[in-house]
Amino acid sequence: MRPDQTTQSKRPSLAVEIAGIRLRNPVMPASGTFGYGEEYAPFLDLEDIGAIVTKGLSLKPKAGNPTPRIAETISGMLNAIGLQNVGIDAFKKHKIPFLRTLNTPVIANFFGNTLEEYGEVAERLEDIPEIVAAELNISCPNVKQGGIVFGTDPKAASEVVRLVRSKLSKPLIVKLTPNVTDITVVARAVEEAGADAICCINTLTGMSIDIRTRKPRLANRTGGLSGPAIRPIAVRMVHQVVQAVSLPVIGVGGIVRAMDALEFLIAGATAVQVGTANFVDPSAMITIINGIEEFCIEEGIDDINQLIGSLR
Amino acid sequence: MRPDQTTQSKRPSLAVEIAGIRLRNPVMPASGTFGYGEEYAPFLDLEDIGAIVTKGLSLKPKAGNPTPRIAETISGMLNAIGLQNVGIDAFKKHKIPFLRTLNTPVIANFFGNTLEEYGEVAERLEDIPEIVAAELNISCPNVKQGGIVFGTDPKAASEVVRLVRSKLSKPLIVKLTPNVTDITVVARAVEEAGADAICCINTLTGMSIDIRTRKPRLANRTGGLSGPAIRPIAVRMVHQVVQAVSLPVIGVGGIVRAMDALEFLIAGATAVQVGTANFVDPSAMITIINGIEEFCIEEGIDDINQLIGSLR
Amino acid sequence: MKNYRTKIISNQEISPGYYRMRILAPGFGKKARSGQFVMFRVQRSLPPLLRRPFGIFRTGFLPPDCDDMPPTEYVEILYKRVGRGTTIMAELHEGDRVELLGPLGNGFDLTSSGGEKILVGGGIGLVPLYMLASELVDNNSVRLLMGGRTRDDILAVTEFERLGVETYVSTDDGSLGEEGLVTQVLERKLQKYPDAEVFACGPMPMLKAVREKCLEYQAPLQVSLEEFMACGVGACLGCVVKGVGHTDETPSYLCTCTAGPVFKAEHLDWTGLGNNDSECGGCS
Amino acid sequence: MKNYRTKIISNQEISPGYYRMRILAPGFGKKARSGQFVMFRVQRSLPPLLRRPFGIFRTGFLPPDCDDMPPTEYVEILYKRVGRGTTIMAELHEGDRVELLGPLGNGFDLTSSGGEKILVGGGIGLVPLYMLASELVDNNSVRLLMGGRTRDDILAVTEFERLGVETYVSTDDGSLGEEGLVTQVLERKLQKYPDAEVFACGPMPMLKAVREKCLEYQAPLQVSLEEFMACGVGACLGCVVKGVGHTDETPSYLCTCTAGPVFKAEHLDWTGLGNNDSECGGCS
Ligand SMILES: Cc1cc2nc3c(=O)[nH]c(=O)nc-3n(C[C@H](O)[C@H](O)[C@H](O)COP(=O)(O)OP(=O)(O)OC[C@H]3O[C@@H](n4cnc5c(N)ncnc54)[C@H](O)[C@@H]3O)c2cc1C
Ligand SMILES: Cc1cc2nc3c(=O)[nH]c(=O)nc-3n(C[C@H](O)[C@H](O)[C@H](O)COP(=O)(O)OP(=O)(O)OC[C@H]3O[C@@H](n4cnc5c(N)ncnc54)[C@H](O)[C@@H]3O)c2cc1C
Ligand SMILES: Cc1cc2nc3c(=O)[nH]c(=O)nc-3n(C[C@H](O)[C@H](O)[C@H](O)COP(=O)(O)O)c2cc1C
Ligand SMILES: Cc1cc2nc3c(=O)[nH]c(=O)nc-3n(C[C@H](O)[C@H](O)[C@H](O)COP(=O)(O)O)c2cc1C
Ligand code: FES
Ligand code: FES
Repeated sequence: MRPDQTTQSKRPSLAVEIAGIRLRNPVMPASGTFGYGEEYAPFLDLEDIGAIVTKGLSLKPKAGNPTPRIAETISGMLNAIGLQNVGIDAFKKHKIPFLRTLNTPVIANFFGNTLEEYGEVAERLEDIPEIVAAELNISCPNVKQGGIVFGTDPKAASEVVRLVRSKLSKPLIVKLTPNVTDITVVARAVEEAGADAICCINTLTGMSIDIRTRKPRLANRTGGLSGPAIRPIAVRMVHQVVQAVSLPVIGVGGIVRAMDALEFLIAGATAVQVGTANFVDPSAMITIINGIEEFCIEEGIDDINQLIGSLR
Repeated sequence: MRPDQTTQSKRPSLAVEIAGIRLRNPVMPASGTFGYGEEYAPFLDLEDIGAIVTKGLSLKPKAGNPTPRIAETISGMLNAIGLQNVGIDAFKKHKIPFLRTLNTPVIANFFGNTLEEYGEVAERLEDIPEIVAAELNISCPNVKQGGIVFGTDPKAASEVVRLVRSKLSKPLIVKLTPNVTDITVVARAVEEAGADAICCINTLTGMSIDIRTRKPRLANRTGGLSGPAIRPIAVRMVHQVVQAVSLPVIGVGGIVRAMDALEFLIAGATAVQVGTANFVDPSAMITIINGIEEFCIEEGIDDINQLIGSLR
Repeated sequence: MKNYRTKIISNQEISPGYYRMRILAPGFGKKARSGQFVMFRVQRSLPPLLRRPFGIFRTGFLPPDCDDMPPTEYVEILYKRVGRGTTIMAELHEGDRVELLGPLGNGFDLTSSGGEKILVGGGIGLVPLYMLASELVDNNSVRLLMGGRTRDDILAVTEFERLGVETYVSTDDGSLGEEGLVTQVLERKLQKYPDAEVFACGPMPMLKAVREKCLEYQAPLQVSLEEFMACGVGACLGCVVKGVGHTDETPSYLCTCTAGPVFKAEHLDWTGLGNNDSECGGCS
Repeated sequence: MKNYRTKIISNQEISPGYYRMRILAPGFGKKARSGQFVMFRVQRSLPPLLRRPFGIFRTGFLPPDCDDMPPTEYVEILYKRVGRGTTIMAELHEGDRVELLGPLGNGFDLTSSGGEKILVGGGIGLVPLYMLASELVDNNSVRLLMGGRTRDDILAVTEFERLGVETYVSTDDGSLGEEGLVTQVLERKLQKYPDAEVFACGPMPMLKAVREKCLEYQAPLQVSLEEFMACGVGACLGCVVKGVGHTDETPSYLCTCTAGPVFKAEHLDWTGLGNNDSECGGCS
């Protein structure tokens, strides 16, 4: 456990608030990189991080894509897991009992294969008291609209957010895809549709080819690029979104060290998510939290909120 | 100079054709990373590479952005040079005399600040016989349309290509920006508007923040991300564009080694451009050409065209 | 299961392209079972970005440097230099700082009663078999059938022999032991010992051939698999294989890192295995 | 101007955080002039992605290993460990493979007639001044005014003295030489030698102060600048500074790598200089 914050009087306050949820610090895992929390329990104290964010949940269990599902790239990785998950009911039955024991807010990331499914999952999440907020992943193809991704079309994004909003009284975080011409258009659309916070970015679509076999390295051919390679793009988009909407923003994309997280906070993110870095170092989030605290001390900042959005 | 291809009978043919221009091999520099060619003459034989591509040219000399203009990122770099260039007239006067002495095709990259300017530069390029083809950079903001970038709007892209086409009989390569939701839409638009080839990708917009000064590392705040970090995104987009249009495609983005170039060729690019890697190693293109040749020998390929688009 | 931030004790090339690394790891041995693995990384080194999975060859103790000190506990891995990560590893020295996540995964199931145990290893696939053999030798008659392309791919055989394991070597080119495939030897052994239990680790074509033979002779088989891994702890879902009965409608995906890497052959959907013919080394 | 794919001859810490590296470079000395620089990279190492620029401290020859061999020509750089690249460099050893692009840029202009030459160095900024001094000493009276924060930042003074250069040291904390800024010393010297020509290299605030003094005393000044560089050869246009008379309407940008790094003070637009207060080390 991180040393108790109350014993030393001079320690800066790292607490932040996102859409009414108070987090002890602004660092949480990115969906899909931390399982359902329990997978990482042997490696860090789950009560030291700001929140837990689950793997993306759907109405029914989802099998995901054929393998290979992952490939390493330069300073990044491609994944095409295909949103494999146990489904919302099994999640409630098998994963909630463990999460319930923790004094850490749990955010459920979720998605649907159709508009209706998004709504149905939202309804079930509403009924799970241990879930303090929902993170809506709109990076899934909208089957009805010819497979375009909900999150790339401001109208479709708006529609799904409106529906989910109508089913959910809990704080609603909407997670945006970076694979768009202008992320601020989508951000504004989801703000108007009732989102309480925005999380960005999801992965950038990429491809890697094995030159000997002449086949894509992923069975799914393309996959999502994550890791340090994408950080400059993520920082730019977070900065843009912060300017464009008045909602709190959670920054994600390529954070590995405290200084990476600080870039996002200075750009205006109220909190950050750590994804791929969990694979590299299971206690990465703890190192990051400690590093943020040290930075605040060095810079004479006694409340992290003074740092947020302090970009000149 | 690379060993003469005619002395050994078994050497594979690396020659490719793009929009009627024959290149001795498919490797050329990316615009803006090779100056006007002469800067790199001390380090490699300019007659060994497939073509020379100039820094982006405009009607009048352009001063570019304030400094700092570059920042290193993880496996990449950000630049906001701001298209500083000598202008088309000075180019003709001071740079062409050197380029004329070379037996290597010269491709002029160009842009305009307005639609009209694009047209005027095209007219001047038409009149420079040493220029065998023009590469149209449509990543500049369209002032009339509220600063949106020509290349992110299929209509604007189509309009500028149509205008340039009407002024230019030489082969016209259109260079696309990756900062779009669906690059195939823009690719199809420029194909219809009369492009002879497509080059992709330009840089991805990114940002990096100095956490101590809390200022962006670039004076221009944001810049273009290039280098190995973006390669999976570039390969994906090249693959998409190859599927979407029937024009030859030049692949660019993060190529450092022969195997990187081969990924693009296998994905369907007829030729490749090497950008940031020139800074890292001024003879990078030669190493890449030799590596492509070796690969062909190892794989029993006697004509590089057999490899192009061979993705399974 | 823990992340050891630790140091290399030694790192040597033991055969062309094969290396043996000992890493300081107090308390590791008590937790580790045969068939488990570790996720390895050079500390503070990016790239490569992701950790690399390696089987546990053995754990042990070095005599203390001086009388009053406790002995030094280590974990030992054997690895083949194939791509970017293992090339960097091959250049490491005593004292270099590394990180080790482990022990991870499910080991071999040793609950069946004593008897004939046949261990089949292909190349670097022998790694998990050494600890297995040392756990089996007391109550079983253990045989190791070791295959490789050439003599260079045959590793650590004398160490198995020192445990009291009978070893049979075959190489594709006959440069050591019998010429031919390890499954030839396996077939003879299965004919001779109809009640034998088989444990195998090696390249997928070998595992498939071993499985065919075990089906034919109705011998129980456990295999240790390799899949691309990002996390090693069941969180990323990158390392799955299809379980028996997998269909597109009723999918069954098992994580190699938590449900495996050791599986009972009958729990796997063998048709889907080994279609991943990507050659790596491309991400550097 | 060439890309040397070569090896390190030696690499030592000479003061806390400062290193001296000698790199094998046959034929380099004949081409290099004082004030020029090299772009350095560890061979085949990405990251860091970009090369790092370093001034040429000197070139020289080591005695041959054996009588019949030619002497070994080297180029020597002095560098300060500040960020990612220089941290990696500090860990390199004899024999490690590196690449050196150079000699690059415009050196000092030595065409003015003999007389009093005052060299002003701040910290690691003394690097280009050593070769300059060695070129000047024969026909001029050369003085080095060397400033730094503490004594640790004062480098290579004895080497200048060995050339016959009179040296004056000042440190901010008085831990070596005079306490205070190097410009104090400069002012005294300019009063004493009204015809002196000044050459300066160091942090921008120091250069600005030096320029003020030189303006005041009408002493000609050449400065060596540092800007972020990607290519080092005039191709990327990343390293520009504003030339005198620069306005937004009639912009004048000069490449530090080709028009510089040494500029005559009167050719620069000093108002625009040094606004780049980014601290680096952030790209690792
Ligand atoms: C459970 C398990 C145990 C293993 N035990 C051993 C062992 O004891 N000794 C040994 O030499 N090797 C073992 N391997 C294989 C070893 O992990 C790979 O050889 C190694 O990761 C290659 O890394 P590289 O960077 O050199 O290769 P690269 O090809 O550059 O690696 C690129 C990516 O592919 C992955 N990868 C490449 N080959 C494999 C592979 N065969 N299996 C899984 N991922 C791979 C890498 O981890 C990396 O993410 C094991 C693999 C698994 C899954
Ligand atoms: C012409 C010239 C000559 C130089 N001569 C010397 C010398 O002789 N000795 C010496 O110690 N240093 C010298 N420098 C500065 C040296 O290049 C930087 O200290 C070094 O690049 C820092 O690299 P890093 O990776 O350790 O730092 P990081 O901060 O991690 O580097 C990040 C990026 O910023 C650039 N950068 C950081 N600091 C500087 C700087 N001061 N100037 C230019 N680019 C910088 C790096 O090159 C790199 O691209 C010179 C710079 C220039 C332009
Ligand atoms: C293996 C893997 C699985 C992921 N699964 C999900 C998911 O289920 N839902 C989601 O919204 N994002 C998912 N993501 C995206 C991450 O949450 C995050 O947005 C992205 O990886 C960028 O952050 P990073 O660079 O820190 O990894 C996944 C990413 C990875 C690498
Ligand atoms: C310093 C720099 C300047 C560039 N200038 C131009 C330009 O003038 N015109 C253009 O079309 N692209 C320009 N580009 C983009 C490159 O041509 C190329 O598309 C991009 O860098 C991706 O390739 P890379 O990853 O190999 O560098 C520039 C890139 C860099 C790094
Ligand atoms: S490696 Fe991540 S789930 Fe197995
Ligand atoms: S460093 Fe590229 S132009 Fe000067």
